[in-house]
Amino acid sequence: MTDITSSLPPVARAGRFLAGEARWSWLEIGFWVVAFGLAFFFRSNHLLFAEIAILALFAVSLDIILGYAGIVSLGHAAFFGLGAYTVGIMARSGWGDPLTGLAAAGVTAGILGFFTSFLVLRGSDLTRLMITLGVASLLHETANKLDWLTGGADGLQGMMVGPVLGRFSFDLYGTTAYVYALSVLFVVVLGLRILVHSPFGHALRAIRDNPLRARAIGIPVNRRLIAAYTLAAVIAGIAGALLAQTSGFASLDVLEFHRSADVMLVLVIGGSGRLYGGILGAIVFRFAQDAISTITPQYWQFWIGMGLVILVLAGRDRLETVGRKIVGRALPWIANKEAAR
Amino acid sequence: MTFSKTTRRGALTGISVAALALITPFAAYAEDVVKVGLILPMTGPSASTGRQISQAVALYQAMNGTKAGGKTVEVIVKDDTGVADVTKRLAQELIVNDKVSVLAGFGLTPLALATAPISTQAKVPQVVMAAATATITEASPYIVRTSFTLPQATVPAADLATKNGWKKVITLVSDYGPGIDAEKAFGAQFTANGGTVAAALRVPLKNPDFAPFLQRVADEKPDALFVFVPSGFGALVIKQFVERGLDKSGVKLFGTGDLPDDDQLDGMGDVVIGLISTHHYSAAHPSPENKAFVDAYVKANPGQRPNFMAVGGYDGMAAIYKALEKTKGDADGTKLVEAMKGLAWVSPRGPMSIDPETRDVIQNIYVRKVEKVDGHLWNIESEAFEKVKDPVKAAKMKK
Amino acid sequence: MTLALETRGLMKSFGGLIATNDVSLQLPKGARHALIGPNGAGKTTLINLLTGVLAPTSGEILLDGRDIGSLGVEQRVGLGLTRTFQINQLFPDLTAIETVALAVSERQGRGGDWWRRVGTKGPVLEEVIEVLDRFDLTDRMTEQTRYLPYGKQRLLEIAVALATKPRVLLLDEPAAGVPEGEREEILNAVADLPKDVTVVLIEHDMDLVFRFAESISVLVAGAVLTEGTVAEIKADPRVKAVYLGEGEV
Amino acid sequence: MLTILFDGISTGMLLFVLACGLAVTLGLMNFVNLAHGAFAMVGGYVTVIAMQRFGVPFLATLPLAFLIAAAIGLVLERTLYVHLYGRSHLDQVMFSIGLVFMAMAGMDWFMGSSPQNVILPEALKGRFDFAGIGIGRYRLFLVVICGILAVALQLTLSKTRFGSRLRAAVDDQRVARGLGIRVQTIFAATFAVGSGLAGLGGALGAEILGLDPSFPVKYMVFFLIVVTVGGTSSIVGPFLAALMLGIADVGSKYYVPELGSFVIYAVMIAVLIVRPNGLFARPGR
Repeated sequence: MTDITSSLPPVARAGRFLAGEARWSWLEIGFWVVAFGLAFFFRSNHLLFAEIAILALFAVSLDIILGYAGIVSLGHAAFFGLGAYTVGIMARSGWGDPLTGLAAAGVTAGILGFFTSFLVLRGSDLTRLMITLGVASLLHETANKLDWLTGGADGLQGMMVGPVLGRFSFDLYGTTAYVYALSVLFVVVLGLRILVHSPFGHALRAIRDNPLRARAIGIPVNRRLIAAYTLAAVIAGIAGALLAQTSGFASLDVLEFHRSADVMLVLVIGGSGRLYGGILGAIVFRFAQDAISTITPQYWQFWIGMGLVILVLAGRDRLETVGRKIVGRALPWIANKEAAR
Repeated sequence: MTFSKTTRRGALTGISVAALALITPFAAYAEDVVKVGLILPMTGPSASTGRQISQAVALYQAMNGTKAGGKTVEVIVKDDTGVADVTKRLAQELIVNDKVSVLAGFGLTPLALATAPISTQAKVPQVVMAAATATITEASPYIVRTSFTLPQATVPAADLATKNGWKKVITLVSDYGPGIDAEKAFGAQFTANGGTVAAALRVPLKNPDFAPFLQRVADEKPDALFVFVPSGFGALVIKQFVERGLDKSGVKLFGTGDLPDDDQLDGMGDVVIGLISTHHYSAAHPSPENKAFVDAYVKANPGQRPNFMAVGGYDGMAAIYKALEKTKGDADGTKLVEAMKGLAWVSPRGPMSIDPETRDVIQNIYVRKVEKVDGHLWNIESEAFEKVKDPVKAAKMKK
Repeated sequence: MTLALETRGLMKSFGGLIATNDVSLQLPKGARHALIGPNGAGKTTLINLLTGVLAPTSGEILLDGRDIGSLGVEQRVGLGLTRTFQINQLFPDLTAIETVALAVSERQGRGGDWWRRVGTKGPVLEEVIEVLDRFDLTDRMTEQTRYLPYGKQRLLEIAVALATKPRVLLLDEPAAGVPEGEREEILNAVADLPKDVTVVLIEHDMDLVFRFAESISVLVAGAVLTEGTVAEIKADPRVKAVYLGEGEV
Repeated sequence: MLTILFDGISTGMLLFVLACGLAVTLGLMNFVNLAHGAFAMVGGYVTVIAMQRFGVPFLATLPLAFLIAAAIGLVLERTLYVHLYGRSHLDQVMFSIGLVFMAMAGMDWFMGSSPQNVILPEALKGRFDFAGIGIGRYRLFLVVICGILAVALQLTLSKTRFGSRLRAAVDDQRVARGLGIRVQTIFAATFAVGSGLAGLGGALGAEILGLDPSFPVKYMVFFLIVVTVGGTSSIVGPFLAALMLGIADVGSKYYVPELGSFVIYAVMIAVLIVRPNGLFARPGR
């Protein structure tokens, strides 16, 4: 392999390299095949799967600003919640079509994202944490106060969500919810796969690594950050809308602090700045939570917390190396396939 | 029973279940078991609600056995952490995977409301053991409530205030659904009785420093202060009330039973002695049923005392058991709900029944006063407003 | 002929402390100018003023006769004023191709494209390779920057700056910290920079200065002590005093 | 009016004692420790347990709350935190959130989830009037204790050898080591004192803020507001910020109760937009 490419002119080699970075790996294809395949199996778990897909989408949206652009946020639930309330209020007023609802949720969350992005351009990590947290808290308080619109603390009642594409209505097993949420996740990931390998995506990584230097080679840092923050808000809004549509309900909870903290946990568990980190994290987090809370419903938080502490202390890289070794031994062919890439 | 519920998923499930029924003795076992899915906040801010109810449910089964109507009642506990969409997912999973015949629990109003469409869709009774917003039972024809409604406890409080000759009252509530419910119910009744609500103060739920609000009260000098705060904050309010010298300046403090919550009453200190409240349950209710209940509860959970949450859970189980007896073990959801309508029995809280029209609880509301008995603090009941229906729905009925 | 870079009475004070005091520089196109001075002389502040990181208290900065004093960092880069950093300021996760492509895409106006892969539109890769080739970085261009040897990173530092097609290039101690063996390569790279680019070398190392620069400004305590050709500066007793006083040449 | 001001000041003082440890770890040691509230919670529970189970009088539990929280802080610093200096803020945030989860679930398991009450001695109950201002005895007690602590802290940091060494260690660890300062020891001691103060704050605040296992999360935002708004470069900034926060909070609740928590968050965002490094930050840092 090396022989063939090294004989190529450098420009072609560079082109191949960049194309190679963006190529689908077998693992990736396998993941989506399995994920969609699950729609036909384990029907009793489809609700959980749907929830994981939504959480994954939410985490992926956070990854754009945290993993790619390097903005730490403890208030990402603001966009999630706004999206949820947008479709919720639309559905209550009689507009129950899911897809147009998603679009509207994306737009409203995006508008909020655009305007609040100016607040996070400056300042240290801590300042950003507090400002994002403050924005989310203000929104939470607003939703609480506007009880004629949002139902206040009782939650939004009477959402009538129509069938997806006019054909697939949401069932008790959650199969429609799962396939619907997974499809949206898939489409978003498709888009983001292109984005992260685009000049814009590279510019974000550059800004995350070193904003000073990024400016010094001519990247308009603020413009890129505003775009990234807005995009992340749009996707988070869509995730929130999905939750409201699949559960037929929206309450103040969608804006709570713990949503923002959880999604950050998810992303950190899965690994930020790698597109599939959010998805992996959502799977691990939810299954771990489900498993632990079945064993000890009251104290599952303790073990999640301990897992986090260990994860941070040991460092994800080290844990991954160990994990990969285990996987590599158990399934050598995966390792072979990876090596062949 | 499994068949009727999964009609939509049609033949395949039907065949497989039938096949199972033929081959395995397991299916016969399943026929004899009625599963109850108990969804509670076991972690998070409302964890104490979950603890009280789950313990009371376990206690009911320990005291009354696991058989009802010839069936074994099996309880599956799930933690929803107080998050509505989790409650809803758990409810769906319990119905679909565990094939539960009854959903129960629901620590907070949004949790009960989020699940309502599911129980309607699946035709599974939803026994609300805690959440207290009046409108909950209207959200689904399958909802039955064994706790109380806030207006139910609040309206008597307003009547009590009028009876005591208090003319000017300030209300102080936590700024969330139930608090606002209480504020409105109290204000409406008290104004109708001819009293004046001088100010309606709302305290943010997250930052419960009551000092500035109590200062407002001190400056307004009302005859009395009506307080509703979530269980747990009661002690803080009372202490700051006393610290500010409001008791000495002649302002009477009263509220619903959430304020002197039995769960924490004994740790609140002597400042609460004399506090007046109206509620449907006191752990000091003088009846043999209650004595048995409290003794067994304390024995099973040393150092704790059952509160109104616990009795809601206990009576929720009672409703389920009695309904199963009535249907002779038929766990069909619609039949169970029908059976629950009009049920009446003597609970540890006193006589209670399920309103056949609204599926809400009808019960006595007692006027109580905190007193020290044998070195412990108790809510001692003095008089009762008998057979109180939920005033909100009762008003709607009249129209 | 207009000057490539000019400053007029540039001042910067922090509170009461004057960091840059009335600095007026005039650099013609294609100049090879060095800016020297002891530690604390205000070299870093001056670069920050020139590149737009700091706003001057008073004074003007002109690039090709145009006042750029109110423009942001990236706008100045767009007009052709680029710098390198004394301590490597690169993107550890990006490869050399990706790093240089950033600058090239941005300059070609495709930096905001999110809907296509880097280098699939326009002559981006051609330019990237041209720059990398100039600095002999093509054989390791697909490795992440963090894995490159220090000397190569220094070269990439200059390469990415050159990829912005600067008219004026500020080199901040380009050879700082480079091990002896890799040093020559960097000096050569600096010497071979395109002739039409005006280069300002901010340097401590007199060897490099004397080898490379045609003219020199000496900065002391925020102000220009003296200016002149290499020979003039070498002979200036005041310069010697300043440097001897610091104990390092 | 003045009573409200006084209440605001006492709340602010309490917030300061709770948050000043965080100001030190965050400002001086540059460590984002969201688990700070957990130490406060420990202090609160120490007081409750000592009083309820062992009959220790309230005042005597205060030093105990300080010492135990400080000891736990010291142990955790030596074993866990020390590995995270210099790691990214994100890592620190995640790590400390993990600790918070453990502390909350652990305390729930240990003490149950219901709120705990502190019963004050008679001498601290009630209130008296002074020049027309109604002054709660306990609040006055808070003001005095917290005031003394604030002054002592400021003096320690600015006047003692320990203070100058800490500042040196923070400014440049390498240089400080070169000067023979034992940076590790200084950091450990500072961390322990910060945790201890949080513990003391938790014990003092149980009466006013309440105490249950969710304490660390409930008040974390407030501590962070104090520190971010106050700026992290000195002790004076957080002190003034805590006072402002206390007065603004109490005042807005008295005069415009319908606004709820709006005021606090809005003020915080406004301050941070105008001064991203806090109101009283040293410029140029």
